[in-house]
Amino acid sequence: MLKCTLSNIDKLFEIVSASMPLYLPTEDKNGAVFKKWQPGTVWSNASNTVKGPKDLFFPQSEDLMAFKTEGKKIEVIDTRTETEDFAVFGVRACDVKSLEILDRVFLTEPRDSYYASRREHGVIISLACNRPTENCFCGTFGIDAAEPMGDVSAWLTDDALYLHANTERGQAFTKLIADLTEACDDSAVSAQKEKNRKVMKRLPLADLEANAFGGSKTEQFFHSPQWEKLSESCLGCGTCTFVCPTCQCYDIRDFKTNNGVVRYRCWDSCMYSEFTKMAHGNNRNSQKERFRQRFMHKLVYFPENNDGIFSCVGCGRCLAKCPISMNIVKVMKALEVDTDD
Amino acid sequence: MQTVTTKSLCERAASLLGEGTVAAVLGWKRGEFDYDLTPAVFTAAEELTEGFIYNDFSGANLSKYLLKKTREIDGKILVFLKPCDTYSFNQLLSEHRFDREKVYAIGIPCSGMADIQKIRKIVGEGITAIEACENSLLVHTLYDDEPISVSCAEVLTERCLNCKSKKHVAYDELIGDEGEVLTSNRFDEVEKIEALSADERFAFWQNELSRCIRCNACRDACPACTCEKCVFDNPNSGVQSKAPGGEFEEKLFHIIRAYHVAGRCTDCGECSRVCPQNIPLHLLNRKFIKDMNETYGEYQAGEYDNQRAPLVNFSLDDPEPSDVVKGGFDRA
Amino acid sequence: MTDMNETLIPILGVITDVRIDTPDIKTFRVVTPDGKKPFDHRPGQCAMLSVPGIGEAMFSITSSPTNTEYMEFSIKKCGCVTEWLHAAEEGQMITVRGPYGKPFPVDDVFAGHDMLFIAGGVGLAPLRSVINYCRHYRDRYGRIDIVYGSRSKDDLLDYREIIEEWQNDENVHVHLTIDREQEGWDGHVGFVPNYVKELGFDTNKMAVLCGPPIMIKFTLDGLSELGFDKTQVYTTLELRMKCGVGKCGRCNVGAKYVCKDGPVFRCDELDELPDEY
Amino acid sequence: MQDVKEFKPVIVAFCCNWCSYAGADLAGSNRLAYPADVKIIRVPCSCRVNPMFILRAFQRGADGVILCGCHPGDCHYSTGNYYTRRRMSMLFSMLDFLGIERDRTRVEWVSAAEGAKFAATMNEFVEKVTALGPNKRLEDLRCKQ
Amino acid sequence: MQRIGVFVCWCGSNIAGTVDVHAVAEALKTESGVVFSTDYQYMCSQAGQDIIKNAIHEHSLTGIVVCSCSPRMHEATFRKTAAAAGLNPYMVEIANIREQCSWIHKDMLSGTEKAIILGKAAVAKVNLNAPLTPGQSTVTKRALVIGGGIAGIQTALDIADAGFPVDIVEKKPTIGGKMAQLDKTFPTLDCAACILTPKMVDAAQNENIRIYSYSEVTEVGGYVGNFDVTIKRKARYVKEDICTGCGLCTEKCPQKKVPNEFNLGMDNRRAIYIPFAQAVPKVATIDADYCTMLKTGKCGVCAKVCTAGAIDYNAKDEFVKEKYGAIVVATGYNPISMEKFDEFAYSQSKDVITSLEFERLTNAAGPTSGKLLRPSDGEHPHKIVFVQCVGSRCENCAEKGKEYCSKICCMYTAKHAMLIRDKYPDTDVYVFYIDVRTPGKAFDEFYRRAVEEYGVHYIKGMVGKVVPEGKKLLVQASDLINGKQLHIDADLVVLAAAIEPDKSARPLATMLTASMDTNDFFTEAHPKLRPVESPTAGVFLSGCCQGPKDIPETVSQASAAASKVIGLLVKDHLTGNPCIAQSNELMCNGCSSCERVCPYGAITYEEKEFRMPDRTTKLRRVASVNPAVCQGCGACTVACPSGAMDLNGFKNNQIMAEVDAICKM
Repeated sequence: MLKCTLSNIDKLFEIVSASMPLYLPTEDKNGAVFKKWQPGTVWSNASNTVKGPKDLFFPQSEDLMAFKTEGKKIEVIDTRTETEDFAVFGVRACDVKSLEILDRVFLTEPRDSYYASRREHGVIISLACNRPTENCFCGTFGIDAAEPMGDVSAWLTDDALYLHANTERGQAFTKLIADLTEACDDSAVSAQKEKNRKVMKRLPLADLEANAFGGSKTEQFFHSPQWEKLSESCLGCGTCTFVCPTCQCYDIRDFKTNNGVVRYRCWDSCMYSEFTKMAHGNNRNSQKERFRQRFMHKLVYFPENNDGIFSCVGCGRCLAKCPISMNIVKVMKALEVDTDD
Repeated sequence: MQTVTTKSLCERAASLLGEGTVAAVLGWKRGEFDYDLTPAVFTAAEELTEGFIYNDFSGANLSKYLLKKTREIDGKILVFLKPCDTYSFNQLLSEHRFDREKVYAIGIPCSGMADIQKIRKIVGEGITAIEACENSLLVHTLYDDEPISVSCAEVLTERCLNCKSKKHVAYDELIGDEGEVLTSNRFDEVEKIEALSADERFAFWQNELSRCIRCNACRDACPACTCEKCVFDNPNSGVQSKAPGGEFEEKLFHIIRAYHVAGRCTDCGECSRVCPQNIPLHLLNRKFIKDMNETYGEYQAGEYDNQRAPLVNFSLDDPEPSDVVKGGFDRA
Repeated sequence: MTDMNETLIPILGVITDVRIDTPDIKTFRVVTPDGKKPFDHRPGQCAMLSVPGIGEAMFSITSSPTNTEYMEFSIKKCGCVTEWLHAAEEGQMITVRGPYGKPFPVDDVFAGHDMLFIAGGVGLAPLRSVINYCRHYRDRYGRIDIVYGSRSKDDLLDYREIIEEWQNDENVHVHLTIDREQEGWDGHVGFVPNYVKELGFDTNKMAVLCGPPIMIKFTLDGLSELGFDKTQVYTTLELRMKCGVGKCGRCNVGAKYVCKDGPVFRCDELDELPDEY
Repeated sequence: MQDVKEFKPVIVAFCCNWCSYAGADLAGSNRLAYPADVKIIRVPCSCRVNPMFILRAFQRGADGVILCGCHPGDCHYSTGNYYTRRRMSMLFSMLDFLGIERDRTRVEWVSAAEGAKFAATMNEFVEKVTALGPNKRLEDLRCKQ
Repeated sequence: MQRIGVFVCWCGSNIAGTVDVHAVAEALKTESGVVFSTDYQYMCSQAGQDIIKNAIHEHSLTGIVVCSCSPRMHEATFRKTAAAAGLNPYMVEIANIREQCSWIHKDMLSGTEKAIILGKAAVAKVNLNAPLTPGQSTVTKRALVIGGGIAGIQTALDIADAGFPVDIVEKKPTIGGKMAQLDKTFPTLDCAACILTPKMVDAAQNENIRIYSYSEVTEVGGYVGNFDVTIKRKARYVKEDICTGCGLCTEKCPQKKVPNEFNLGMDNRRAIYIPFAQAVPKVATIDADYCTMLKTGKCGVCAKVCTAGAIDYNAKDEFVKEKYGAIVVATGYNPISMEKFDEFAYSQSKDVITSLEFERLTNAAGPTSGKLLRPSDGEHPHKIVFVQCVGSRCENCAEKGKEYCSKICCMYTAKHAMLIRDKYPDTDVYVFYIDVRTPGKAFDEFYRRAVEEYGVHYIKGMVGKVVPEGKKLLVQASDLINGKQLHIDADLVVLAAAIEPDKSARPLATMLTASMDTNDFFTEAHPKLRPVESPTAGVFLSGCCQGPKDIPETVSQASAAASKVIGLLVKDHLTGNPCIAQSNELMCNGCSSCERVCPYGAITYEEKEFRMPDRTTKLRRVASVNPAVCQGCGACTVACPSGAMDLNGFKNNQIMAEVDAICKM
C-alpha cells in the first residue's frame, strides 16, 4: 500500500502527465467528465462521471481505414497508428468492471485491434467510492465499490490517497510516482472501506438482486407481458446506450472526404428504430422489441455467453439520464414481479 | 408544490374511465424515487391509484405520445396537459398529427417544475426522498441526518423560470384555476449571447455543441420533431449521420433541427430537459422565435389551431437578410 | 504498425467476370489484384464486400471451396451496394474481407448421407457452394436431390449450370419448379413447399434449406409432414449478418450471434431462439 | 501546404434560372470579369435552396455562399423569393448567433438585365470572403483528410 | 451507376481561347461514371451533335455532360440530340464554361481549372439524374369566362370565333357590365352603348357562347385543362327560355319603389325588371327582396299579364356542374364607397355625385333622359366642380382610400367637362387635380382640347371641403399653382371615385388558388412577360380584375387573354414540365407546410393506408402533387422538414452532389 498526501495530488498528476497523457474526472458544466490533465486542470471527486471511461478505449467515432479511388482502382490505406501509453485515473469500481465486459466482446476472436491496442496501452487507476449516489447499485452485480480493481486500486481518505498496484502495468505506474508516495499499512484503507461499505448498505437500491436473471432464462423473460408496459413511453433515443459503460453496439460507415473515403466506426444504439434494418428488412420493428433486446441482452443473453456475468455494472447512469426515467432497475423489478407469480 | 393533487386528478381520471368516456389515461407514473417519473398509459382505476402521480417532477410533455397512442388505443385517451403542453398539443393538431376526436384533454395548472440537477447542486448526491411543502421541497439524503429544505423557486427548471404562459390554449376540461399568458424574460439569455462578440459566441457554441453525443433525445422528445423519418436517419437524404464528427456534424444537426422546427416550436423546453449533456438547445429555438417575432411580428406556435407560421408566410415588405442580421443586434 | 491483424480491414478484390443470371441477379467473379482467390472458405461461409464510399454488405460465397482459383458471389439487386455492383464492369476493384460464419457441417454431419437441397429464388446462392462441394466430393455423399423453385423461368438462377452440369451428374436429381404457368416451360409448376411434399422424399437424409422466410416456414412444415426431424434440416441466416465479427450487436438473436454461431443453423437450434430472426 | 500560396476562397453561388443565372450569363456576354473562385449552381428558383445546401457547402470547404434570385416581385413563380428572403434571414441570423462570420453568406437580387450588378456583387463578395480568410468555423475536419 | 459521356465544346475560340478544352476533357475522364470524354470545335453544330449521338450508341451512354455555353442557350438543343439518339433528354446536363467561365476569365490556368470543376459538378449531377417523362393531361375544350362586362364579352367572342365553346358567368341579370352604364367614351366620344350593345348581341347569338346570367361560380376544382366548376344559377322566377322580353310585366308590377341600381339609385324600377332596354338576355327578373308575391304570397300581377307564361314563383337556385379547360377572370371593378369621404358631403347632399352617377345623368337612357339636371331639385347646374383622385393615390389613408392611381379618372373627367361645355356653354366647369395623367393614344390632345377649346378650368390643388349651404355647395379648395385658397359656390360636385376590384374577386381567387395582391387585384404570372396569365396554370386575367384599365386597354387584354386560352384549348394534350415536385408518401408527415407555400395550389392531401414494417396498417395524411399544376419552383421542398418533397431534375442529392464537387479542392 502506498500513500500520497492529498496536498501532493496535483504534483502526482503532473508527474504522470510528463510521461504519458493522463485522463481524469474534471468538473464540466455538465458534471464530471474524463478529460486529459493539463496544468491547471482540477480533478473532480464526483461520485460518478456523466459518461464512463468507455470513450477512451472505444471512442464514439473512430476512423478504421481510408480508401483512395481512381477510375476502377482502389487503394486501401491502413490509418492505424501506434497508440501511446496513457493513464486513466479515478475510475470507479463499476467502470473498471465495465471494461472487463467490453474486453469480453472486443478481445475475443476475432480480436478488435483498435480496442485492443488502447487496452494494452492504458493503465487504469481505480478509485473507491466514498459517497455513492442513490442511483448506484453495483452491489447487485457483485461489485464492491469499496474494493475497486484495475491496474492500480486507489482509496481516498480525508487527507490522503492510497494506492495499490494490482498488475505489472500498475507497478510501473506506482514506480513513476514513487517520489510522491510512501509505503504504509492497510489500516487507513481498511477503515475507509468499512465506512464505505456501511454507506453501501444504506443505498436505496442495495436490496436489488439479479439472481432471477442470467443465462438460459430466455424462455422465462422473453414473452413477459411486462415489456409492453415498460417500453410504452420509451422515446427510442440512444441516451441509455450512449451513457452506458458496457453498451458497445456500433456501426461501420463510410465518409466521403474531399480526397477519398474514410471508413469509420461509431456508436450505434439497439434502441434506434433502424438498428437491425439490414439486407432482409428489420427483425425488430417495434420499440418494444428493441427495448426488450437491450435488457434481455444485459440480463440474459450476455450472461449466457459469458460465464454468468451480467452486462450491467449498476453505475446508475441510465437512471440519471433517461429522458423518461425508464431504466434497468425498473425493468428488473417489474420482471421479477412477473417471475414471482 | 402543485396546486392540484394527484388524488383529485386520479379520481377524475378514474371516473372518466369508469363511465367509459375514455379508454385510457396518459399521465405520469411514479418511479423508484420521488423525482423519476415515467410517462405511462393507465387503463384501470387500480393502476391509477397505484402509479399515477402529478408532482413537481411531472415535467415530461405528454402531447407527443398522442401520435402513437391515438393509433394504438381504441377509444378516447385522456391526456393531462400542463399549460405549456397545450401549445404543443395545438401545434400537433394543426399539423394533422393526431385525431382530435380521439383525445380528451384535461388542462391542469402548473406552478413550475423542479430541476433535480439544481437540487443536487444544492444538497449533493444521494437523494433518497423529496417531500413537497407549500413553497419548498424537503430533501432527504443518504449523507444528511436532517432533510434539507430548498425553496421551490430556487430549483425551478430553466424553462419554468421563463414560463411563457400559465394559460391553457386547448382542453376539453380544466381542473384547477386557469392562469394567464405571462410576459416572460425568455429571450434574456439569447440576448446575452447576442451581446457577445462573434468569437465569444463561436466559443460558447463550440463548447456546448461539442458535448453532443447524438443520442437524439432532443429530437425524439421534441413534440415538433414528428417526422415519419428524420432526414438525419434517412440514408437517401445525403445528411444521414449517427455520430458527431469533424466538429461539423453536431452543428449541422442542431442548426437544421432548430430550423426545421422554427415556427413550429412552441418553446416547451423538452429538448434541453432531456439532453444528457445539458446543452442549452432551447436557446437555438428561442433565437429563431425571437428573430421571427422581431422581424415578422409576434407569433406563438400552438397558440391557435391552424395558424400560418412565419416561415411558410411572407409579406411584400419583409426586410432583406442583410438587414435582419445587421438590424437586430448590430454590435459593429 | 506491429503485427496487429485486423479483420475489419479488407483486402482488394477485382471483379473479373460478371454474369447475368436473372433480371435482378448477377454473379460476380472476384480475385485478388494478383489473380488469386482472396482467401479459403468453407461451404456456407460469407464474405464482406464493400465499395468505398458506398458501404459494406455481406454475401454468401456462392462458389465452392473446391474452386481454388476465384470466388463467386450471386447478388440480387436490393440496396445501395448491390445496385452499385450491378452497374460495375469487369476490372472494377472492390474490397473483400472474411470468411465469416460457421460453415455447413459438410465433412462430419453431412458426410455419408443422402442430401436434399431445397432453395427458392436467390436462396440458391448460399447453397450453390455446398451443392458443388458435395458434387466435387461425390463419393462422400449418397444421392443428391435438389429442389429449386422461383417465380418464373427467367428467375431460375444460373439455369445453365443446373441444366448443363447438375442434371448430368450421376445420382444428382434436380427438381425445378416455377410459381406460375409460363409459356415455354414444360416443367413443374407450383410452390416449393408443395412440390417437396409431392416429391415425397424418404427421411433418411440431411436437408439444407434456403429461401424467403415464408418458403422456409412452409417447407419446414412440409418436411416434418414427410417425417423429417428438425435436427436433419439446416438453413442459413446470412442476411442477418452485418459486421461479420459478431460485435456490432445487430446479429444478436437470443443468446446467439448469427455472425459467430451461424449463419448456418440446424432448424431445431432456431426453435430455441426467440422469434426475432 | 496551401497557405504558402495566396488564399483563394471557394465560393458557391446559387442562382435562380430565370433572373440571376441569366444575369450571370449577361455578365459573361459583356465580358465583365469576376474571380474564378465563384462557381454557380443553377436552381429553378432561389426558394429551391435548402439551408442544408448552404451548410453542406461550408462543410465541404466553401468559404462563402451567395444566393441570387429575382428581385422581390419579379419571381418567375411569383412568390418564391419572398420565402427565400425569410428563410435566409433566419438562417443567416442563426449562423451569426453561432459566431459564424456574417460576411460568408449573402443574398442578392439580380435580374436578367443586371449583368453588371452580378459581376460587381461577385467581386465585392469575393473580396470580403478573401479578407475573412479560410472558413474554419463551419468546416468539417474530416473532409480535409 | 451511370455511363456518362462528356463533350467539351471549343465554341471556336470563345471557349478554347481561355480554357484548355483538351485538359478539361482529359480531367473529366477519371470522374466517377465517365466512360467517354472528348472535345470538339462546335458541339451545337450538326457535326458536333453527331459526335454526341454516335458516342451515345457506341458507349451505351446513360447520361451526357456538355461543357459549352449557357444552358439557356443550347440545353434544349442537346436534349433534342440526346432524344434523337434514344437517350432520355433529361439525362443531359450542361456545364456553362462560356458565359460563366471563358468569357469572364482572362487567364488560361484559372479558366481551365474552373471549367474542370464546373464539369465535375455537372458529372456529379448526371450521376444522380433519372430519366424524366413529362406528364400528359387532356384538355377539355371549353372555356369559362367569369364576368360579362366588356372584358368578358370580348374574351368570349374571340374564343368563340376561334371555334371553341365558351361560357360567360355573369352575376347580374344582364351582361354588359360597367360599360353599359357609360354615356360616351374617351377620347373619341363615341357612344358606349353604340359600340357595346352590338357585341352583347353577338355574344348572345354566337353558337359557341352560352351565357349564364344572374349566376355565380361557387366551386372550382381540378387544374389546367380540367377544371370542374359549379355554377349557381340564381332563381330569377322568370323562365328564361319562355320570356320574350316584352316588358309588359315590368310596366304592370305594382311594386314601384325599388331603387334602380342601373341608374345607381337615382330613380326607381319595379320588382320585376329588365335592367335596361338592350339587356342580354332580354329577360325579366323578379327581385325577390321586393316582390310582394314572393314575400307575402299575395299579388301575382306579373303572372297574370305574362301571356307567355314565363313567370315561375317556385323557382329555386340551380347548380350546374361543368368542365372547362381554361378559366378567364373578368370580374371588373366598382367605384369605392364615398361614405367615408365626409369632407365632400357625399352623404349629405344629393348634388354631390360620383362620376359614374354623372354618366347616368348625361345618358339619354338615364334618369333624366340625358338632360343635365341636379338630382336634388332638377334644376340645371351652372357651376360644376369636379374633384379628382377621391380615394386614389391616397397615401396613409388605407382605411378609406387606395394607394394606387385609378388610371381612368383623368380622362373621363376631361370627357365630362368637355361634354358639359359642349352642350351647356353657360356652365362653368372646374376640375381640381393632383396631376393630370394622359398617357395614351390621343389622350393628351383630348385633355388639351378640354382646356383650350372648351375652357374647362383646371386647377392644380385638392378640394378641402364641400359644405352644402342652401341650394349651393360651398367648395373650399387650394390652388397650388397660384398659392391661394379658393371658394366656389357650386351647383354640382362630381367626385372621381377611386375604383377597386369587385368584391366577388377575393372569394373567387381562393377558389381558383390564384394569387392576389394586397389590393385584391389578381396577380399576373409575370408583370411584364405574362401579364394576362395568373400564376395558376389555366387561369387568365382580363380587364380590371388585374388592375385599373380603360376600355381600349381592357379590350386588348381581353383579346390577349382569349388568344392565350385558344393557345391552350387548341392542344389535345398538355405536356407538363417533368421537373416538378414529387412527394415521397412514405416520408410525408402530412403537416401542410408545403401546401402553404405552393403558389399554384398544386398540393393536396389525401388519407392513405400504409402498411407498416410491423405488418399493421396505418391511415396517414399525405401530400400529393398535381403534375399538371406544379411549375417546379421548389418552394415546397424546403418547407418540408422530412425531405419527403423533392424536385425532379433538381433533387436534393443532385444539388448537394454539385456542391460537393465544387467545394472539393
